Amino acid sequence: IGEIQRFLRDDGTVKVSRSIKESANKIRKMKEELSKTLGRTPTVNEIAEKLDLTPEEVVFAQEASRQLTSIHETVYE
Amino acid sequence: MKNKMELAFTAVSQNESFARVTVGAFVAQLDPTMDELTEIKTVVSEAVTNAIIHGYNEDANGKVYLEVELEEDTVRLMIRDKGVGIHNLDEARQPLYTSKPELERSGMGFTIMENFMDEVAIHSEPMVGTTVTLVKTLSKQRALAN
Amino acid sequence: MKNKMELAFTAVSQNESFARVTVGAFVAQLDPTMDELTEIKTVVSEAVTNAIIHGYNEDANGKVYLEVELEEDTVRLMIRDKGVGIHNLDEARQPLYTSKPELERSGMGFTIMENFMDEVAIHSEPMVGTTVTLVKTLSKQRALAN
Ligand SMILES: Nc1ncnc2c1ncn2[C@@H]1O[C@H](COP(=O)(O)OP(=O)(O)O)[C@@H](O)[C@H]1O
Ligand SMILES: Nc1ncnc2c1ncn2[C@@H]1O[C@H](COP(=O)(O)OP(=O)(O)O)[C@@H](O)[C@H]1O
Ligand SMILES: [Mg+2]
Ligand SMILES: [Mg+2]
Repeated sequence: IGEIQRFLRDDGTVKVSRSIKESANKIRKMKEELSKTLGRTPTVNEIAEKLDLTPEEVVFAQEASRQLTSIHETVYE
Repeated sequence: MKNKMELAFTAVSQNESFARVTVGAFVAQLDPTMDELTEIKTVVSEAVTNAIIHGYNEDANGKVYLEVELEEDTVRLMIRDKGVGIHNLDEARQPLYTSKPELERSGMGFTIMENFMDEVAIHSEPMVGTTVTLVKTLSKQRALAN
Repeated sequence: MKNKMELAFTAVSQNESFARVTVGAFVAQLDPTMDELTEIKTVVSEAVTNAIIHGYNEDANGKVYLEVELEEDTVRLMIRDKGVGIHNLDEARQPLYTSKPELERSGMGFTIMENFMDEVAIHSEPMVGTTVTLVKTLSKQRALAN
């Protein structure tokens, strides 16, 4: 757990892991919001445009965050 | 326009996630829905994991080969290994069949591929390797909605 | 442990973003800082754009080849094309030199590579192609912070 805290600590040398978590949260929220307003699952571009990311970056952030979550779960198991 | 990429990587399980991102990022050019993207990443996981765990028995000297072709709204995926191959393909494709129950494999890999993709073709030769070809045409939901 | 990937893709500019993310996702396995990741993605853009625009003159029949090797904290990148090649390498590496001023190229591609990477090697042969090899060792800031 100490490892994870160090991992996420804000000390100027921001690791990818931290910034990715923020993007992934925004993507998840935007997906929910757009699903409601559109009445269907949004496309990758629709989310990318709203968040000012490239569609490729949306894919990366989502996947990287999924991996971090599984590291997190392993630690807390 | 047709767009194509070919990828080869070391057969280690940490590359499963890398393969998901790579295929996902390439397919993103066709603007799939987030659900279609998840389906495609899921079948990539299943096929790549099969290549690493079954094809190469987790020997990191192996290489996994992946090809993706985009044409109009169709995604064509090919996942190949030069591993042990599959002796009985009919048996392997059965839901719940696994040759490695000790690894807590679910035996659902091929079934998941068949559910999420429009076409699934498997070619395999013992001691030569296995090639899985998967095709999916995207729904164009957005175009219809406009 | 050593981990390696090889990628080939159609020489079209829409694949530049794909190449950035693919290399980024692979290198992310070493847990770089955001700055290091941005630097690596930037040099990938520069080298891939050069291959497409200069090497192949934007002919989509061309293929761009990319290799990434990770070993301990070191990233080794190789970007290759089978395009027109570079006649005068010394001139090409000069800051601000560009053979395509009409495209509003900045002429800073090689200079950016030299600034962001520890090693830059360019091999080129007219009508055979160009290979750029880039090496960077990550800072291990995390290890130092502990
Ligand atoms: N690439 C492969 N190389 C060799 N055998 C394979 C390969 N892919 C699948 N198989 C065989 O097919 C079986 C079924 O695969 P799958 O449906 O993915 O289930 P699981 O991976 O959970 O065993 C595997 O248990 C294995 O025997
Ligand atoms: N892959 C390549 N194939 C052929 N020529 C190249 C290649 N990469 C670079 N060059 C040559 O080197 C010059 C300098 O490249 P660079 O510093 O990236 O500037 P720019 O791309 O803005 O012109 C280019 O203008 C071109 O003449
Ligand atoms: Mg399986
Ligand atoms: Mg350039």
